[in-house]
Amino acid sequence: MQSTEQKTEQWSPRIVAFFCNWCTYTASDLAGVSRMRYAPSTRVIRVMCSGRIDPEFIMEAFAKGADGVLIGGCHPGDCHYSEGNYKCLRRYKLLQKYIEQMGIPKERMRLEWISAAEGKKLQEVVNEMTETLRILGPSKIKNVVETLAK
Amino acid sequence: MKQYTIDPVTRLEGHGKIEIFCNDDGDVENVYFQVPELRGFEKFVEGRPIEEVSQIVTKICGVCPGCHHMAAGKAADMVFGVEPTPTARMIRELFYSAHFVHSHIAHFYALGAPDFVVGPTAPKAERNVLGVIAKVGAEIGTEVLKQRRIAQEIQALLGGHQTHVVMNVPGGVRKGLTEEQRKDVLAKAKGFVEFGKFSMKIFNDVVLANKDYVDIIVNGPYSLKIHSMGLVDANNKVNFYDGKVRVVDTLGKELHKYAPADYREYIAERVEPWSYLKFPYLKKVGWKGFVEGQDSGVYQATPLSRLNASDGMATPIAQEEYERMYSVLGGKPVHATLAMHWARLVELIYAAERAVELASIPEITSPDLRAKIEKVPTEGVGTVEAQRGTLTHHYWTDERGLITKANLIVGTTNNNAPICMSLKKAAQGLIKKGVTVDDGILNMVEMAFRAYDPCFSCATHSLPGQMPMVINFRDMEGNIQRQVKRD
Amino acid sequence: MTNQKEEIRIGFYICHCGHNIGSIVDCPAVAEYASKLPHVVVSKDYKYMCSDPGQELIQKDIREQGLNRIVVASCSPLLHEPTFRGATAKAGLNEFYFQMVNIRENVSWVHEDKDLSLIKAKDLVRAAIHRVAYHKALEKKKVPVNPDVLIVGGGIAGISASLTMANAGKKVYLVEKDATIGGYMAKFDKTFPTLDCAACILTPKMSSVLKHPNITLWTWSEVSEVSGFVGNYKVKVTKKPRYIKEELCVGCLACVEQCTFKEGKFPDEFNFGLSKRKPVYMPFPQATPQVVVVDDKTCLHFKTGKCPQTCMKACDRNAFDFNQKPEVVEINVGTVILTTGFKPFEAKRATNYGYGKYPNVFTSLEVERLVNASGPTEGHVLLRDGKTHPKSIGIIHCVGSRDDKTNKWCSKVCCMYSLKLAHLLKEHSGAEIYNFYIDMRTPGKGYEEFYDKLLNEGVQFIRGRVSEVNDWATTPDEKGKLIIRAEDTLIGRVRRIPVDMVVLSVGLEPAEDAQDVRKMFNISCSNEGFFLERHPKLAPVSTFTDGIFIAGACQGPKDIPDSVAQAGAAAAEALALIDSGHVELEPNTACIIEDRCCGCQVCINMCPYKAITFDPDKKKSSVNEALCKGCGTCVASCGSNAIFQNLFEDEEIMSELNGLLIE
Amino acid sequence: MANEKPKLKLAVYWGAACGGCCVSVLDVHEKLFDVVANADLVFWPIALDFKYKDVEEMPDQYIDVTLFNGAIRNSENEHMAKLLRQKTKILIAYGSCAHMGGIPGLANFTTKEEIFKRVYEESESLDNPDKVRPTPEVDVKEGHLHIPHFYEDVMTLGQVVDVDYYLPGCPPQTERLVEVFMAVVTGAELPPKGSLVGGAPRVQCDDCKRKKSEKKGITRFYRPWEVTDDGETCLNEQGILCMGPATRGGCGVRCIEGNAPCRGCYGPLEGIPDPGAKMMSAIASMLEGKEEDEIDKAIDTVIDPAGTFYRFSLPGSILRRKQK
Repeated sequence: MQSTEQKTEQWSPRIVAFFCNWCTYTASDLAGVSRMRYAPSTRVIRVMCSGRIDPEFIMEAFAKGADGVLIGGCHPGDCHYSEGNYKCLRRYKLLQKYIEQMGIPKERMRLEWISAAEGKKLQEVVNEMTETLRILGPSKIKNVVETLAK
Repeated sequence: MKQYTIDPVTRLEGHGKIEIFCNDDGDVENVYFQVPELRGFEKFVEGRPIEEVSQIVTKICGVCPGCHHMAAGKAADMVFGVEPTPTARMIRELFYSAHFVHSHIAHFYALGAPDFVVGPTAPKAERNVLGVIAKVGAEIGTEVLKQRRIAQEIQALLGGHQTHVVMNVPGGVRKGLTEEQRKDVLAKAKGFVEFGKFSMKIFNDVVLANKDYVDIIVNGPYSLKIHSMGLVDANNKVNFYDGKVRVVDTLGKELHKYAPADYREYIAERVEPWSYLKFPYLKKVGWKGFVEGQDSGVYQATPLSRLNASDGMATPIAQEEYERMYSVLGGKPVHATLAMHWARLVELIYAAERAVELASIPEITSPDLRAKIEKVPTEGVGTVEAQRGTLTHHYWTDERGLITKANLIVGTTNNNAPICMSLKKAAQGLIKKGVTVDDGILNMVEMAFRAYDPCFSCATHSLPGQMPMVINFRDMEGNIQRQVKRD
Repeated sequence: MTNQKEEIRIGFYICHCGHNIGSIVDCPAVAEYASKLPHVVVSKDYKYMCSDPGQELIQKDIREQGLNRIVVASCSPLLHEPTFRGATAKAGLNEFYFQMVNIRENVSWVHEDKDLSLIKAKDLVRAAIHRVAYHKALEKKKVPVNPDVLIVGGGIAGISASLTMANAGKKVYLVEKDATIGGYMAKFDKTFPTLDCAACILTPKMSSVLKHPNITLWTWSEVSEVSGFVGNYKVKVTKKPRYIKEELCVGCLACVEQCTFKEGKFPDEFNFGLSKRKPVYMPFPQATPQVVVVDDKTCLHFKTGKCPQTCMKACDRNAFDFNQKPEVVEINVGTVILTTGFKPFEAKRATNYGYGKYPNVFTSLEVERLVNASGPTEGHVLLRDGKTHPKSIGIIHCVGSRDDKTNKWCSKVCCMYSLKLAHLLKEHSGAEIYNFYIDMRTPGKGYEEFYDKLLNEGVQFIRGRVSEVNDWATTPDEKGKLIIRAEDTLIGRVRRIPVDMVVLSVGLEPAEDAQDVRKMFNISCSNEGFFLERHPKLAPVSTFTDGIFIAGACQGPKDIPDSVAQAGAAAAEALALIDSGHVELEPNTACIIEDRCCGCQVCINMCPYKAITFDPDKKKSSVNEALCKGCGTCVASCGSNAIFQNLFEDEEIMSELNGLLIE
Repeated sequence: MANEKPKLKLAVYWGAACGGCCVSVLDVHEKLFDVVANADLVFWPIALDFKYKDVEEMPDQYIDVTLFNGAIRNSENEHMAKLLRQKTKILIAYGSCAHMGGIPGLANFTTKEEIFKRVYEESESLDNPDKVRPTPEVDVKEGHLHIPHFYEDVMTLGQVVDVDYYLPGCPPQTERLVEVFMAVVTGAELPPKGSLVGGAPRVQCDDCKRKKSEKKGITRFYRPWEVTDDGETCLNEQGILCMGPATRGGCGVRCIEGNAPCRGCYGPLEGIPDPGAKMMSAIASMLEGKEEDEIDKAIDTVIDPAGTFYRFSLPGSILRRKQK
């Protein structure tokens, strides 16, 4: 099991991760059970289905200081609720366009299909995204938002 | 040196500030009219789809949104190289005529009339629409509001929204007119003509019948010899919706006549560090400073300049009044700033008559509302006459029709320099050694810019109420020494 | 809006889970931190929260400290949420006033850096504490469980499960896609390690399935549609036309004899093509049910329409019906057991072993038939030519297993069945037997002993992966033989072994239709494609879809004893569910606030369960709670915020989010 | 009308606005006299000659109701917002700009520098070789001149002062104003501070007469010239992007009545923190297509999401502005 923990002195981004209960959340449990080490950057919020994820959750996450947002759902065709992940995908695609218009690098928001069995993929995705965010550096969105409101 | 500050300049649409500098003798050294406001539409429409822009720019001015909607709508047509269908064009111009009626009515009664009907130096308490009513009869006030309302209703019917119009799409309009609606509009338009004639009668009886007023108009400190700009049709008659831009010099000679799309060859804008509003001038003449005369680059774009720049009106009654005005004021061109009120009434009648003409055409109810669009969007210029001057919108788009650049020359902007000059002239004429600066004097200063009906005013003047103003007499350090307060 | 009338009193508990959490996350520090968070009245750390004393702790505090919200930071909610909800409820507090924080699977087991782990744990705890304040009291919905059960797949696992359920008095529907039940076991001669005859132990079970009053057996049938939810599944089964009226056929085989084809002409599936059959046939002598089937792909009547139909005439019971069409029957069941089995590795894919290229390369399953007394050769081991007796035979293990090029996993049964075949081949042919193996894996009762037995039977064992099989003779005595090249890792050199016959011990793969079945029953698959159990240790026969259980090789490679054991386990799980009489559904359903609904109907086709309907008179939409499964997709689609989802209301998620991010 | 009561002291002021809100006040038409009968207008620059000085001299809480329209774009806007807050009992954010930032708020897609560069340096009709720019403090030969500071960002009224009520719309539908005005005049019980008044409890679709069905199944959206509106089917169902499903009613579906899609000037319903997010979600929910490229194609036809879903509300949105 390769250890991809980064040392404390290295800045660790904060990724809000919305995981669907049936696939990606289970995958993160599997990663745990299999003791797969990955970067301690994610903060998981469990929803029943990626289709529940409201664009405003993602915006709020950025506004409140998340360096990245990761959405995890079941693979196409595998949704526990048959099609929730497609609905998530459609919203995500539109949101992505909006996010870019708002000058937020699209790398800060990521959607991945991770099945209950793909603990390994979860590990890779988190590490990859953490690296990307580290290159991008801390998000300034929170500061910008705060300067504009009492 | 004393510094008089009028802040904010009131009864104007948007924000304005007048600084009057007097030397120690009390003579006016200079007057600055400052516009402290900027919103940056030219920049933030970038990236917006061209078809949306005509609805975004209405928010440049909620008092003449129709003008911006039309200018942008026409620009959008040109961006696609498409002509609106005949029906669409008629509907647009019908709407636009109503827009003029509503604005000119309000301006004349609420702003113009108080100064004349009641009198420039009359007690301020009476110098408002209520005073006008007292003078000419109670039902008039109600009638004014009623006619304005009817004009608004027609705009709402045709425009889809009584204020921020949504009617235009590239190549046409969104909504047609039913036969019943046409009849209804026609009847209302006829009402406008009557009301226009009636208003002109008031002007004759109250203003022209009064030698002093005529004297103020002709000989007061209110004349400004500058060039005149206006949109004219093929016969050089005044047209609000479409045509060529014509500029005549201070002597009435044609200086330019150009297609609106070529505006950049004829108009240039300069920036002064003390105002957010730019100062357009005639490019070929060049900027000679805030000066009058044949050599000046300054021009005005107002009801008066439109009449000056034209060979007449396209409708019968308006034409009569046009001729009468010039005969009374000694021929074209007229440089008397206050004559703008008169010119405005001539235009009111024209707009009303034009509305009648258009509403009388049965074809206006045809369902043929939109021309087909084939061309790839590129670039377009749209120009109309706003109540307050020639209005130009210019857009560049990418191949998807998303705006990449925008340039706007807004009606009142044309008159930025003239307003400054008129104010200075009025102030110099009125505020002198030995003259106590009282309310009447100051009101007469304000009359100078009020005549322009700077898009700062329009409709909203019809409110009664006190109209005080505070002037600070400051020393060089800017400490207030004395304060004159109208209340 | 949290209910402001009552003061929020939160109890927070963090679990060391022995060293599992405690060794990475500084639990006392987190407890200390949490004690300062808003509304937190009690904050404690404890070695094992899930233990009885741990749960007692919570209940005691609820009673004595008047707690009305509980947060526990420990393992995954998928594991212990029910436990702690239970504890909460025991103390008289609504169980949904509980929120769980996963700091084991999501923190201590996946991170090493203690400082960063502590920060992360605090973030997660803070989020949960913010969230729980907004929790509302909810009631679980109870729905009755239909006692009938559907079992899919008539192999040994399906058969055992069916019998267990049926014997427990439940109505069982057993659906098998082939013409007979029995599965692969029916093809075997003997079974390891006891070497008792497969048929002798299987066929009685097959017939008792057929005879059992509680079992409805549908062979030559497939499940075509599944809807509903735990306790209340609606299933459509499509019975393929076999052109025989089942109830009339007695399996006398007169029709088979009278078929226009005088000889068998088409590869016989049961014997893997080692023999030929006619278009009308009985899969094998003990086929259950004893009903022939007409193969419309090969039958002249269907191909040309010009067939004397002698078969039909031969049938004195008029069992033939060439006009049979697929027939769909709909059944309602409360639970489902999937025993859909596996697919043998396709030997052709291991190209270096020459299967299909050299006739005398066989698969282990072909050999199972060869050595079978009722097989195509009546148990005589012959080469493809059908007459030559092999003098030497090489058995290659791990074909399509433990191999990066094909399948990585160990198929678990190959070592044992290879030993079994080695024994049987030697017994039947007296030939020299070579076993080529990577590792000999013989865990299981009597397995290692069986291996020893073989070692003493003079069977040769060569430890090493075979690189290739070819027929390039380099010496006269290699002529006409198959040469097996392999590294003998025990003596450390490459060897060439010429043999007459090569047996490929093929591994096990997920069944052809595993993905379709998975989708139909809405369960997951592991990476290799076998059905995924809910928990590898604690719920090995359950799936993530309540009421759907799995057993046998569809869950992973398994031998007969394991399959039977799992079948029993699955049956027990199903019985437990049925006998509890009802299931409790999570109350996380969606609800439409009528006053906010504008009737735009965007939400309606968000719902995969048609749970939302529009009332044209009221111009409002509403959710049918019974049909709603709580995905929350409709909630996100509503522009009016007129829909909320219990347990996942906007304010609950938003407060969790804010709690997560505020420092 | 309760004339025995002391007259209400009413003020109307604009920040970065277009005047449309003031016109909407005027659009009470003949009812104007009733309004005047019930209220003294103590400050209204567009109409009356009271100066800032007069406001400064008023005692605190002197004004009963102030209708503040327009966004906060420069130092003068902010100063006056704070001054009027201090002088006013009930401060109402009147109209989309004060409520959510409005059209001027679109400037948050860009920066002060970009705007100045465009307007005073790049503008095609400009003649400004020395790149002169307006500056807050200028000395002219006669003395000193001052204009307000132009801010980097546009803000809503609520982002600079406490707002008692929000009255949405661009401009607010005059009937709504009259309702609220009369409620105040007659001393009716007012909703809790911070609520939105003068809006409908439900979104546009509730008032919209167009036919709606449950099968949206939109494969793409159309530009006006790519489609002919049948005049009776839900615009979105015709692939004409309309903000109705996520926009509060109250305007009388005026734009939709004019066959123009709603652009959301009334903003979202209560409890929705972001005006555009819900619309994005709703719109995406109407799309069909499962293949990623199908979805990409469909999304590609939503050409300006940020500028459309936040047409009137960028400063009031969760993200406030484009990142610099």
